[in-house]
Amino acid sequence: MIKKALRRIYKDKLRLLMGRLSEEYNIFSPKLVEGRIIFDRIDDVSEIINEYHTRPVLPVKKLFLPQRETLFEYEIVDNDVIISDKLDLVAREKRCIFGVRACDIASLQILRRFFSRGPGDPYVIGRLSNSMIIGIMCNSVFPSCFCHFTDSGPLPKDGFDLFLVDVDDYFIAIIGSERGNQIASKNEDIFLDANKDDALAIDNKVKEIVSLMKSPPVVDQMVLYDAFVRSFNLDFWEDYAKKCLSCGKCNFNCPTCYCFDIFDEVDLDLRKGRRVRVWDSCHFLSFTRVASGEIFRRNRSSRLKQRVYHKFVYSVNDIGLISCVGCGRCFEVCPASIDLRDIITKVLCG
Amino acid sequence: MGVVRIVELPRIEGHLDVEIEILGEDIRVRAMAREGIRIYDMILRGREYSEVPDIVSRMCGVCSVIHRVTSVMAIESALGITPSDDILALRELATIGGHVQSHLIHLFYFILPDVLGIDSFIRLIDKNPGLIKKVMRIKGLANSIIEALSGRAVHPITTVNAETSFLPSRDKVYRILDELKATKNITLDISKIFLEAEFPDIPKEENFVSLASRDSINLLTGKISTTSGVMEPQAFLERINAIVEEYSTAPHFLFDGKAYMVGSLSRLNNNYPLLNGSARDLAKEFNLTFPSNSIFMNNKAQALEIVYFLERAEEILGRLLEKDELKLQSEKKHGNNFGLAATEAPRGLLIHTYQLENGKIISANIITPTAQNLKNIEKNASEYVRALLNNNFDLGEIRKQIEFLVRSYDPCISCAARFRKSNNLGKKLYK
Amino acid sequence: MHKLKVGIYSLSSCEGCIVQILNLEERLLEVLNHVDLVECRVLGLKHDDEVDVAFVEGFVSSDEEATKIKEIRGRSRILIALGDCAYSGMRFVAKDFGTSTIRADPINMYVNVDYHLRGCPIDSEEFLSLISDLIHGKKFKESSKTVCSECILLENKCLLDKGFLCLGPITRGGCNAICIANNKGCFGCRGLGDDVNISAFIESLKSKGISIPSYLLGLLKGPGYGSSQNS
Amino acid sequence: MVSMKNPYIPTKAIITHIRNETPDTKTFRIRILDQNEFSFTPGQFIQLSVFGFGEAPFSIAGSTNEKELEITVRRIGTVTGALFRKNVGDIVGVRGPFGKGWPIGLMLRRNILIIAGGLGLAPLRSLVHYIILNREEFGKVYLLYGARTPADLLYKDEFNTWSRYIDLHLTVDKGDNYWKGRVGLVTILLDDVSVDTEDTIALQCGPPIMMHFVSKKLKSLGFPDENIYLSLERLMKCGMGFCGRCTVSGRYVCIEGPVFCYADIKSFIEAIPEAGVEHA
Ligand SMILES: Cc1cc2nc3c(=O)[nH]c(=O)nc-3n(C[C@H](O)[C@H](O)[C@H](O)COP(=O)(O)OP(=O)(O)OC[C@H]3O[C@@H](n4cnc5c(N)ncnc54)[C@H](O)[C@@H]3O)c2cc1C
Ligand code: SF4
Ligand code: SF4
Ligand code: SF4
Repeated sequence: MIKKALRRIYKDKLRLLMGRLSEEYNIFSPKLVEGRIIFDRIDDVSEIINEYHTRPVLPVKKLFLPQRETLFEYEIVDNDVIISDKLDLVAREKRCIFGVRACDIASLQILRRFFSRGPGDPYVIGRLSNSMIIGIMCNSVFPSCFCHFTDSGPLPKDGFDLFLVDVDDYFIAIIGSERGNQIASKNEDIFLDANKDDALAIDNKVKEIVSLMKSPPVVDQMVLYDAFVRSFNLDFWEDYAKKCLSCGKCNFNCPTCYCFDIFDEVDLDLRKGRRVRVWDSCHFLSFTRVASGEIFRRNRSSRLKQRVYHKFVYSVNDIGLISCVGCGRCFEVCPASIDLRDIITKVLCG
Repeated sequence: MGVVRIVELPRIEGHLDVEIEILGEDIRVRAMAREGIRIYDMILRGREYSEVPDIVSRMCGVCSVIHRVTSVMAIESALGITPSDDILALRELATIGGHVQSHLIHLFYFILPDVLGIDSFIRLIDKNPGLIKKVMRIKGLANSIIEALSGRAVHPITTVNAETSFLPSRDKVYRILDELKATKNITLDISKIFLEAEFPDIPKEENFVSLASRDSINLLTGKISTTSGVMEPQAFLERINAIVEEYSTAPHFLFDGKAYMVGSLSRLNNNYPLLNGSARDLAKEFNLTFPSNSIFMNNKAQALEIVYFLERAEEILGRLLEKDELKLQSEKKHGNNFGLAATEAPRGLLIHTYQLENGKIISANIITPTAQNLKNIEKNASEYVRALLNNNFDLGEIRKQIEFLVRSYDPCISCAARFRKSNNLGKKLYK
Repeated sequence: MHKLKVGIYSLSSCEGCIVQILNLEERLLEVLNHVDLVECRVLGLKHDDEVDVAFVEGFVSSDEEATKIKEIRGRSRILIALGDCAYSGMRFVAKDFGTSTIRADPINMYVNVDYHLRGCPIDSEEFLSLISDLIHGKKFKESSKTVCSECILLENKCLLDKGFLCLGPITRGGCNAICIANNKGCFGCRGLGDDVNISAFIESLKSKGISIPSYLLGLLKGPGYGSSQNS
Repeated sequence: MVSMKNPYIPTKAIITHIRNETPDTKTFRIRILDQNEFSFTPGQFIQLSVFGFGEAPFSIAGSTNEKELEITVRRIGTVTGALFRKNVGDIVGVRGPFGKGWPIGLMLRRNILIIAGGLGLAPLRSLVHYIILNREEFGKVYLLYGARTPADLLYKDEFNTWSRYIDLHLTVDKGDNYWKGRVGLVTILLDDVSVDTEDTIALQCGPPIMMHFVSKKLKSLGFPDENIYLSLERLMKCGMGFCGRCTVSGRYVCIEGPVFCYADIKSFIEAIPEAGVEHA
């Protein structure tokens, strides 16, 4: 049963809370834009949608590692270069991300762990530390959900400030951090005391959601790791490679795929320029092309395996966590419907 | 005196050679389309009807909007679909964007150098950057109208129809409206350059063909107005015939056996009473009278149309914005698999016809404005040469004047060219 | 700095790529600050001499045009094929164009082409980045993305999932999935992407119940049908 | 909060000297502004920015005891092309050093067999300089170096000095009228030297195909896996293990490499063709 502190928020008070928060924070939330639900900045709390049943097209990672981002700008004057760092902008912004689901919260933990290595990536880490996360529990599952298998949902373990569980006409708010705690105590009119049954209600809700989910039978993650290591050279990968279109959609849509490209853009005068980073995909041939023309993952199966092995093996070596959060987005968008759960089952069964 | 050949007439759409042959009293001008073969009528055969709009818009990069819209309307007619008024209004808007863009390219990039005696519009970058920027602003506006309605200025992506109900966002519409209002004076300014220009006066045009209009200058629907009366498009089709000249890759058309003219001038000649607003005021201010028999007036007609169309766009947008919801459902009856649409392209009357069978095209016929003008171009150019000779112009000067005259028709050879000289395709297509 | 001498030429085409360039409006003026446009029939510019960069739109449909493209190549340092006509003979737009009695040869059948700008029409942003690379002496690299992946970056809803044909998964990106953003399936005007998997694509269409146009099967036929030429 | 320094931002540096090595290769000497020294381990690399054109990784080819840094660059594309248009006094940007260099600790008091092909000599040149400076710390040292033609040999004017300290052997794929030395791939030079495979550390850097054959040959000569090291080249954008481009088997070449021990490479599940390790 949940150990964290709980409060109750009646649903009609949610907008009031967000309204108050918006005085201090820029609010981001799933929002309806031309028929699609996407994560975006909202100007007015009325844009927060009550519709919790569809999730945004791109995962929340785009708010931390944007599809395209200017790292710095420069100006070339005579024989000198004046660099202006864009990091200040990141550091200054206080953000509150509302409506993040458990899988996306788990993905942020993975990104945090990964981008803190070495010197750290100040853009991603900066945004992570400037952002308050208000999560929300799923009321239903998508056919592709399997966060239970990856142990990342439907209830997140950590990585949030507040997490709301939708129960009838109120939310049970789980306090996940000191910052969350402060919000609750500053807004006592909104955060009411929880009932003693509320912890049980969460438990039941989790059980209900899990029972709806089509996830492979849960195994110990080390077992999974070993199974993957053993399967690297098995033939079935070729079968998947035959189906894969190398379109790269799965990378862009995955909450934990972070690979990127960096290049310079410059105006025609060759005076003002900027260094830009954009998402890249390990499914593209160009991903490993070096100057001599060599391409190290020329076979489609080697590229497909790169993505899958990164999730279940390399990531464990690197940051001690598998980096799949069981959201199922990759196969939801896959034109070839290559179902990761299928691959996992194959790997586990030999 | 001999033969003068203008090879690849500069500053027109597509490749056209003009040959002037002077043998004593006998003067002949030949309009020789040289565009390679791009036989759209042929390649459409066997295609799904849904592929047609994407393919035919590629007939011409300047008037891709109207080709797309016309093909959609012809196919709708084959399928028994009648588009709603709102759909037609949206299509008219896109078409207007296309017309203004095309007229601006014609007037400023093609004709203005003739007026100023320079070789290219871009020489003005240093001399008159202000003018260039004004023209570009209005052209940008025209393009943004097309983009808002159909996604891209060249080879538009969608045509408002029942299947892809695509509506521009309100944001975009307001931005366009604002820009329409903000640029009114600029539009007037740049149009006046042509309205006040002195053009040669050769009253030789006679046969004007365009859509007949009722309350505004029709671009997409209606009967066809000719000097022999107003008639249904089908009846018009029966009275025109295509001639295949061995020197040209485009057919030449005759109506009742005679050359005729389509284009801005025909539209205004046939519908002058409907010209309203600032365009009408301008016509008065510059003492322009329609009908006019001089082809050079086609340039002034286009200048007036730019003003007229942009005001019309503002009016349509305003009207649509007032509605809570647009009606995008079309009426569908049983079609008889034959579809025809007659519209006004920037350069004049455009007719697409399609015969379908099981959803596939079994024959297509696309009659473009320029093809209809070619005989007229030849006829009037010959007479102009004679007049110039009588006034003792030398060949160099004659050549320049003929270029100017041909250009004033705003010919578009990309659309018109259809077959190769050496094979019999032309003969087969136009028996 | 020496300004690049640039010529724009057209063979059999709709001249839409040139219009797309003219449509850059003020940004075109900026480009013209940095290059010398010396030749362009549509703009009334004649040169008949050597140029640094020749942009050629249109395909070859006659011996005359074959001679013309060779003549242009002979006096240009860098030659760029503009649009699907020049790149493939318009095969990616009209699908079976050129395979029947109609001659529609891509220009690289006659001359060496240094770079291609794909699409019908060309994408103006891509044109600008090519120009910028030329001015700065960089090698132009075309997009290695697929249209499908560009589409998801825009967070569009997938048209295949709605049951419409869309060639995004096998088409080379660079257009920012403009068609899908306008609610219409990609029809592949930019040609095939790197290492595309057409047979798998056909299978996936089947499983979605989308009818398979015959030209897709045609795409499976020969090698060299639109594979990357920019390398 | 956000760390103070933004590791994506290069430090400004000035080109102080340019030397032509071969028709398409130059050595640039670079001084980092506002910085008095530059310390690195031989085998490490930097990310060099040419503003307006981008950034690319280059091995450090200069000596560890110098204040300025040297790189040897072949002109091949955007960044290298732009660098070749630069002159002495021009400003560039530097980040680094990055990666792990040659295993100097392990090499002490042992024999060293260095095998370099083409541009692969660059990261080994700084090692050669290091060895010469600390000559008494090492046992026998062989340098086997191959290039396409005599004109492609790098650092020719240093060979005489080097030969006084180490055993230098050269070969070219194709000789010319003046070439009197060996002709053939660099592997043939292995026949010219007799090394004690037990107590020799072999280091190699060169084109993938060269390393592939050299590894095979070293194995057949009886070199234990632990004594073979090679430097891998992968596409890398950030140099700090974030962009994900350079990974092999999930290992980041930019932080764990570029120098890897053959024994390690053998345990990777992904194939490393240039090391002659091809699974499956
Ligand atoms: C650790 C390390 C150390 C290195 N040390 C050195 C060194 O000491 N000296 C040295 O000279 N080099 C070194 N390199 C290689 C060097 O980094 C590359 O030569 C450099 O990145 C090339 O950059 P560029 O911008 O000039 O070339 P790019 O413009 O990136 O292109 C180079 C070539 O790659 C191919 N290419 C790239 N992208 C594409 C595409 N999309 N489509 C088709 N082809 C493409 C092309 O053939 C092109 O000619 C090192 C690399 C690494 C990883
Ligand atoms: S690999 Fe697939 S299921 Fe796992 S986190 Fe990424 S998108 Fe979700
Ligand atoms: S989305 Fe599917 S088809 Fe596309 S690259 Fe990923 S696995 Fe392959
Ligand atoms: S989406 Fe497809 S058809 Fe549309 S422009 Fe891009 S490549 Fe061409």
